[in-house]
Amino acid sequence: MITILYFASIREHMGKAKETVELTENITTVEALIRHLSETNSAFNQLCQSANSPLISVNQVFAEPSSPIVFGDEVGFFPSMTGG
Amino acid sequence: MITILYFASIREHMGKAKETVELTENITTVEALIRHLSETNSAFNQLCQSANSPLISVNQVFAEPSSPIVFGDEVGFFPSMTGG
Amino acid sequence: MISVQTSDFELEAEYTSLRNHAGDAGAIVMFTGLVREICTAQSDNPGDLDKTERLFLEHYPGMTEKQLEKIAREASERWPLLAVRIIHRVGELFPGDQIVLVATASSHRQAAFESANFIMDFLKSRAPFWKKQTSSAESRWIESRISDVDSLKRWRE
Amino acid sequence: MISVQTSDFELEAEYTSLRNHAGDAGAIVMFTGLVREICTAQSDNPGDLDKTERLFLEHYPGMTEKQLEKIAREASERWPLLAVRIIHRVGELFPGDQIVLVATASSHRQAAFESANFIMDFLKSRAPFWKKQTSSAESRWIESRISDVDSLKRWRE
Repeated sequence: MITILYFASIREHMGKAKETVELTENITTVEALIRHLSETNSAFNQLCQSANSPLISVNQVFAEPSSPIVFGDEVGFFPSMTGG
Repeated sequence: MITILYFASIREHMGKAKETVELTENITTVEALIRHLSETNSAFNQLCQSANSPLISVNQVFAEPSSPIVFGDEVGFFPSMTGG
Repeated sequence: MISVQTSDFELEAEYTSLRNHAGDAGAIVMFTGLVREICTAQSDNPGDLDKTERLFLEHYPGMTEKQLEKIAREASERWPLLAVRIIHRVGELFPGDQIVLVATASSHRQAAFESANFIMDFLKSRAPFWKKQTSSAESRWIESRISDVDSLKRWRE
Repeated sequence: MISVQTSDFELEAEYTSLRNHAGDAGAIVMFTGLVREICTAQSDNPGDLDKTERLFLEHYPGMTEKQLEKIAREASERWPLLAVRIIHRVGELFPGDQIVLVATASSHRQAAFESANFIMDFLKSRAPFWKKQTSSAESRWIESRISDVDSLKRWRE
């Protein structure tokens, strides 16, 4: 099982801040997780088709589509940041 | 008559902070004033021969050797500045 | 050294603490970011804008602190800093409120200036903060400006 | 806006005043210069140095204020500033003491950073201040550094 967190406009779009997802044996990378979420959740699918694709973190560190995902990971999806 | 001010290391070298000088008709520029002071004051002459020639102001504005001098002017001689 | 907080901060207290911790510092730079009523960050078209009534700052607890620590560490590796302080506020803020403080102390002036500027550039687009602006007309998430992303490029060697 | 004074200054009071006068400012940069015990300004050879016991700051009353006003005016012409504050202390100072404050407020971060840096560069070598350092070994006038004069060249366009 992994934890997924959504932030800011993506949190509002998804209608939730957090969810947990069971890891099947084919979900081993961020890319595979995104494919899985797109297939099972139309709001997430919409997000991936938009011009501004979300930024991704794994265990609170910026991640790439190829980054590995393992049991217990915390994955964040968020829009581009506007601090300062 | 004009007022001459000396600052910092130049004040110490000259042994005075201030003096007044009568303007003769050939002292019409900073350059002429420097020539006059060099001829009449050996400490000033020494100063002009040193590697770090003094900076000059006329009426509290940076001046050049060619800047004019008139009755009542305030002329400053000082070393390079070290504020901040 | 790093704080993410809803509460306001006192500049003098931070300055005093920095002076006490910075040993023989010759230069302290303190940058404060304030909430603007007219916020051009949301758009480059000034005709678009209406006045900010309030700002809501969301962040990613845990990741934010890690990123701020990382930014402070990077600055300390690039410049000879004697102290670094970063405070970023979150939650609801109003025009004129302090949002962010970046303070650096160094023996040398340029190191203090450049490192504070560097940290601000990274805060703008590499730390997980998001601003939602509420005006009389609407509430909307502020989008990151291309110029903020471009500013980062200055620091790549 | 410009002060040349023997007395110390309070950062918080200056900051509050700047915030009150700067309208819808988004960015405030405050630079503070402190007296260092180990002062490399006198020489580029660290072997030469001994510890500063005190510093005496001489200036040219009248001309100093004019130059500071000019520097502040030039900064305001180059950057869209909402407020500028310069305080330079004179007289006898000790290690750790505040010497100088340069504070700028603007809508934009880069304008605040760059203008404060610009003012400091000009203060270093275009305002009639002179520092005499007293250490255990001797008293001597600090000489201007070539790097300070070079820094000025950045701002020529």
